[in-house]
Amino acid sequence: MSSSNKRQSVLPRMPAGPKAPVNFSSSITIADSALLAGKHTINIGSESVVHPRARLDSALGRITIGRRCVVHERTSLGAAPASAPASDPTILNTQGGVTIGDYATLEVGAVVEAGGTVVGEGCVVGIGCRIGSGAKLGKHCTLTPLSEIQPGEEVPDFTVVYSNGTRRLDRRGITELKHKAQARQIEVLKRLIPSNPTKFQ
Amino acid sequence: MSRKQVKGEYIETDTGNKVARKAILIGTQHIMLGGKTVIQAEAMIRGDLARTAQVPSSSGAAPGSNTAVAIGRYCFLSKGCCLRPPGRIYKGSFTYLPLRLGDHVFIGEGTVVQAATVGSHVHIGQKVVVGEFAIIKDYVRVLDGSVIPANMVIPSFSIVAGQPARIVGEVPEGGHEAFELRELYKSVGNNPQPLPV
Amino acid sequence: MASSTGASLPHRALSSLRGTGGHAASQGTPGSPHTPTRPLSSALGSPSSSRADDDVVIIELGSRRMRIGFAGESAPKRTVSFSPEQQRRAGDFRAWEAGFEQDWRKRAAGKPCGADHELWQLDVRGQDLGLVADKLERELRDAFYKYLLIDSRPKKFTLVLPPTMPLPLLSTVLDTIFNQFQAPTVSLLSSPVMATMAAGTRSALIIDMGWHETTVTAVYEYREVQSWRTIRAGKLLVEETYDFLSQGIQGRPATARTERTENRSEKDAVSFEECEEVASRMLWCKRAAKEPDPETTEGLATVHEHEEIETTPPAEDQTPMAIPLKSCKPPKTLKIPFSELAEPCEAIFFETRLSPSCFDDHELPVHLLVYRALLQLPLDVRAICMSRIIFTGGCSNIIGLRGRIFDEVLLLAQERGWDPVRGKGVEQYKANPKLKRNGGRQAGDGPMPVIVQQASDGSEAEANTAPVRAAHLPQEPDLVEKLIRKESNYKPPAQGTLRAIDSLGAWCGASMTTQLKVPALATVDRELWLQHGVLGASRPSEVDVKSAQRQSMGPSGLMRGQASSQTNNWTLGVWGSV
Amino acid sequence: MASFTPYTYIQCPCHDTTTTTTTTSQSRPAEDAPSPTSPHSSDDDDDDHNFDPRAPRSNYSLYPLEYLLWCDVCHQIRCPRCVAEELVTIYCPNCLFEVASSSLKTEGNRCTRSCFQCPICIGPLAVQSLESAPEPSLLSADNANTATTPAGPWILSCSYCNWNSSEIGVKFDKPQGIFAQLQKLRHGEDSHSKHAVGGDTSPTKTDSVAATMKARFSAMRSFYSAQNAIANPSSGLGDYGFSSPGALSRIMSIYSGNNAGSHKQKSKGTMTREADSASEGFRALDLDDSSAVSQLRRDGWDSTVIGDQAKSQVEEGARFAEELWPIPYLLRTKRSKRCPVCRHIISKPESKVANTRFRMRLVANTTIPSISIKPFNPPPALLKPLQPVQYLLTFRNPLFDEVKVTLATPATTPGRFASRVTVLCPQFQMDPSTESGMYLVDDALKDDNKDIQGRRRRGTEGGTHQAEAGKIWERGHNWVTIVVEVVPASLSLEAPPALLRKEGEPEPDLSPLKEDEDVLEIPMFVRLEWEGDVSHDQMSTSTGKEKDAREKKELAYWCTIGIGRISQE
Repeated sequence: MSSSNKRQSVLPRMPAGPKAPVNFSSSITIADSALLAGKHTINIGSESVVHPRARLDSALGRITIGRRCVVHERTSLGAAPASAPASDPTILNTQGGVTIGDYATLEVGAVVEAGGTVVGEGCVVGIGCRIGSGAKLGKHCTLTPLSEIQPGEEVPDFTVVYSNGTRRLDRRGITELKHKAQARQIEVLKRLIPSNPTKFQ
Repeated sequence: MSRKQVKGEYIETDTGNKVARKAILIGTQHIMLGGKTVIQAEAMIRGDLARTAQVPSSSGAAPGSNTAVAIGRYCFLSKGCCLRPPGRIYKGSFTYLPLRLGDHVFIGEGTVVQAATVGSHVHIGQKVVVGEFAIIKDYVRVLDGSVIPANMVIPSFSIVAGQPARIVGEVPEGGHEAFELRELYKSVGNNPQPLPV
Repeated sequence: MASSTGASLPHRALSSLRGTGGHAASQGTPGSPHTPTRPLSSALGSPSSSRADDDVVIIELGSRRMRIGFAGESAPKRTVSFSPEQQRRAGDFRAWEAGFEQDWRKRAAGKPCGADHELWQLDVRGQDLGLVADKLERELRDAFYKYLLIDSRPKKFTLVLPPTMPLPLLSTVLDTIFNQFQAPTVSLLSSPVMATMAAGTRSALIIDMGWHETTVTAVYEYREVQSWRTIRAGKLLVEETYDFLSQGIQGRPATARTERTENRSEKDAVSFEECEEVASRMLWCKRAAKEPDPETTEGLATVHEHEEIETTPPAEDQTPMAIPLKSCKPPKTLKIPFSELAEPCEAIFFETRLSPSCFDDHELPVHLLVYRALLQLPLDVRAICMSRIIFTGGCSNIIGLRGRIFDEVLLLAQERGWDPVRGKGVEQYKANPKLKRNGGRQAGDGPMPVIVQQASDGSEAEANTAPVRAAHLPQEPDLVEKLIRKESNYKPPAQGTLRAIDSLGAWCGASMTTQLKVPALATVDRELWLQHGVLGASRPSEVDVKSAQRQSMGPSGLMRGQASSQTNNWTLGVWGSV
Repeated sequence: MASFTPYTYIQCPCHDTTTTTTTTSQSRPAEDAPSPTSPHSSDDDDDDHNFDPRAPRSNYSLYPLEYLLWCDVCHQIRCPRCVAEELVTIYCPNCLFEVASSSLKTEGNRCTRSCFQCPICIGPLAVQSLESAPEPSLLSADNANTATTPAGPWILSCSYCNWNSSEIGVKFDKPQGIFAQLQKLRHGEDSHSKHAVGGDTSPTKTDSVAATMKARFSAMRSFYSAQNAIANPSSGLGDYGFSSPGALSRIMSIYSGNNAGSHKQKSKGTMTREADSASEGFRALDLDDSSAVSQLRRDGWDSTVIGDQAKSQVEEGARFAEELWPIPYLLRTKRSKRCPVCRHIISKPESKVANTRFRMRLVANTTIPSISIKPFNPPPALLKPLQPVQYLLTFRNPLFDEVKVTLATPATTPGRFASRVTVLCPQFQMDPSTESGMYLVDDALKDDNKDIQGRRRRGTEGGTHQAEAGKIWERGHNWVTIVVEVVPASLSLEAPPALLRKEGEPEPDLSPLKEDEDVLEIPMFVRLEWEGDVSHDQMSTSTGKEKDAREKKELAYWCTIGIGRISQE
């Protein structure tokens, strides 16, 4: 054991400018070190969990997260589209924010670009995935880690994107079970992650 | 954090760990460092995701202590990598289980590790994703950009790559020494030694 | 499910003997109790190396594929398909780097299409045989250590080779096996014969739709009678697919390829790999324009049933099929009407647009080639072969292709009969009322006409033709026939009608043959090869005779010896003729 | 692409004719025996022997240093191609269970427990009950003993691409011994089965060749051997036309009917026939593909099998996705390696699967100096054509003896684009290593200090400190750094300047740039000479038994050094 556990993990620098307007359900769990920014509203539905270092940026439009979603660490919602000029993302014509359906899971380091991007109900966005601006994921899609969805692309329900973009249909038909599992996971996360909604309100 | 800036970017512990000040260790009471381990800036360890359900030690938990992430000696966690314990439904309730790293484990930049165990002398490249409950044995090289699916077992002396990862080669007899990280350990820190030519 | 478990009890018992469950069966081991081959082999095999005998390694060699496995097993353990990635230096894993797929153009640059995917070209001139040897060796090593799990103790080998194998290649292959893998002996078998064997027959017409060539080989009583070739095969098809796709990418409709072939300037619209992928996945083949009347055929009983079910016949189906292409830039998804996906096959294998007269000998459409082959066969050989047509080779897997070829041949047979002479003269001759009876016969029952000039070249088959030619005279009672029919074992051989049969494939044939200790066509001995390898390659007959004699000294050699000496004269005819 | 890491490949002498060694004359591998040439002869043919690393064949003989082994007795490099391998352990890479080599014959080359790969994405498959959620995280890695999960039916499911075996209608009634159950489903009552059974026990399958191949094979095999028995049992397959006495007598019996009666026995014996019923493995080809056609129409591209998927299948012939079966894991082996010449073991791993130690491990990098390449000053991403660049090659001596190194490179690199190469110091001595393989930490530190000084010196004098011909650039306690100057060729596709071209070179082909042709690779002939202990072995001919004798040793080989990419404008 080392001094490393004596020291406290440094808190990330808060983004400059005013706090983003937020609209939290009372039952959410949001880690202290999550990053919220932007001028549009950020809605988070009941019992959803936001891990530390998750970044929600509503600069380009409102961000809506449904019920019982899990947003893992280092995910970035509402990121400026890769195509947009870094200097001033707002001039990008693709206005609009990000909508995350109920029971969706955004794994570590997933990036969902702003611009009316939709992640459907029950989707699992794998580690390090990137969803292009304006893309629309149908219900219960699975993106395996490091997959990419092109901007504006429409992905039908139950699509599995795997092995560098190959696609197939998810024929398991176990959405109910997945929802149960999700709920159980959230119960645990509630206990593990010290939640601090007030900080953002 | 600014106040300590003068003392260099790393904190060097008495057991020889070199932990960057910009490293993000959450739930440090659940993190075990074996010593001589380097944790670079932006590297993240989710110690807070500790086991909640009590699991018989058969599943590899050290009795008593509730360690979430155990790291051996001479490990090297590069910038922006992330270690998090794997979680699953166990006996009807969800729980996280510990993540264990052996000695001389190199983890590349931006890599996310959710394995159950990673053996000794393992090199994991950049932008790799190690799925939940994967088991990586000793002397394994994971090439950049691989995605190791959940529950995959990788035997010793394998070279794996691909999405999903598969075994694409064997570590040759002469390649064992390349896994040693002592030199690399010396090459970082507040007064780094250059790597020998 | 339940039924299978219930029925599987004996199997369980068997597996319980073997510890873990039913692989005994799964790997088709010679040891499975029901086969009488065990005692047989032990009787014939040399007592000392009985296990080594079981471990004969069988290699079926093609220019694109190589099948490797053990004798007596029902399937090869490893099927290699040669690709550029296997030609990298050891420890070069660039194929797994990100973005490797994208820059395929650099890799393809400056090489003929798909050259990296071939082990050899049929044209040996200017080919680096050493490179062939290297490729072969690496693949064999890989297969042995990763798939067959055998170490480098010497093993016997059996090679299954296409009859068109050039001698320099053959010698290269043998050199590699003898030098790199210390094989004591290598037996040679020819793939058509083995395919026949694996169909359960002794004679057949093998239509091998391979990569470089489509070969039609008539096999009679396990020996090649004659072989015909055309270049209309996989390679052409893939190139055609390339044109087809690049058209689609440029948005132009798949026009007649005469115009298309001109603008094949840019070679890198789509990668070879993707062309082949499309060719193997999406291409299909239309039915023959006009259907043959079914009753004259056996194998085709079921041909017509699906017509009613389908709303529109596939040929007219315009519904666009999505084909996602990654290698073209930008990546795009082609929408190609289903019917057009039949075009490449149409163009390559049948070429119905052009009249038969305008083809060169090496580029005959397949159906014409088959018909012509049958036509040139001696009468009785034809009678036997025509009802034992076997399709092999990669291209034969294209949906509908086999049926189409068969139908086309059937059509030809029906409208022309088996009369090599065509044209006005024949018409008038048939029209001539005096010869009505004869003519009617010729036109009518296709299979069994009189063809005097044909019978002359029927070599060993000459003898049998006598009764057949007598077909026109009133039949007189034949003692022998009666006697034969008395045989318990006797079944009248199917002949005279066109019939396609299914073969397990040359590899399985060889696997069976070797396990049953059938003497190979030629058995080359290591020592001899190392002594006069090159000479052997140039004049194989010598080496093989020698090796045969050497063989005959060995255990169970008598049969081998006599057999291979017997077989030499015609066996090596196959490779010698090349 | 822009980032290029320099590399060194060594050509195993088993492929090169200029292998030279003084200890023993039999130091060449068994294959393509090269005539052992004396060092001198090789001396003078160093230069004119041009080895082209770009030649397609070189890819098969070039190895990174760590792939090479070393035979102490023969005193020679051994590459994966020129060693004899022997199986030590066979095990399943997934469940890590050891398999007895004896059972290979009966059980085949794949894991026969419950280890399968996904036919779609070849990820690992896990057994799980259909009732419980096939959530990937539900399963521990060793799925065989998830006894807690509810009872079956059970399926195999892929945690990566979400495929599961119910998609092809395959379910299991118990979670163990999946392999056996699957075999049953697939091949019916395997060897005992008649063709028909094989077909219809796999309900979801069309009666495809793949599904019934095994059954047909065994049926046909038994048919043949039955015919064989009927025919004169003495000669194996005498009547299948191979050995003609059988065939001959058959014909005789046909055309001389009367005495056939007397030869009843004979004729009966020789009367064999062809297979003609399904029970004999015979099958008429069903030429009607219209079902397949309509399926293709209906389901399109996504329903068809990807080439790689088809290749990874155990049996060939799958066309549509639902014809794909789970792939049992290929077994993996631990192998020991022998020198093919002297039969001495040069590498032998511990037999236990879990044990990663080696009983014997003679690797080449304990003898051959490692070469590391650094640019003299931090380089541009790409080398500028026709602009001289200097590189630092550092040789590190792993031996305990002082080693004399002699380098030789062709003046210009072979191939279409000839870059000029100059080794400023082609001959030097390397001090002995204090310890083989890994050297002590403090040693390393000493080195490092040296390095620092070296660098500092270089830093201060900057450009003024010139690399002079014949002078070593830098040396450490067991390493030496020398300078190599290269003038990259221009990659323009018009014929290169005459002076850069060697005589007798054919007219340059102007075909577009091939893969890696823009990489500047230097073929370099390395010869090492040192005084070493007499290799204590019985076979070494000349210097036999007497201990602690020193003998002059020499080793020479070609290697190729990848310096960097040449920019293409």
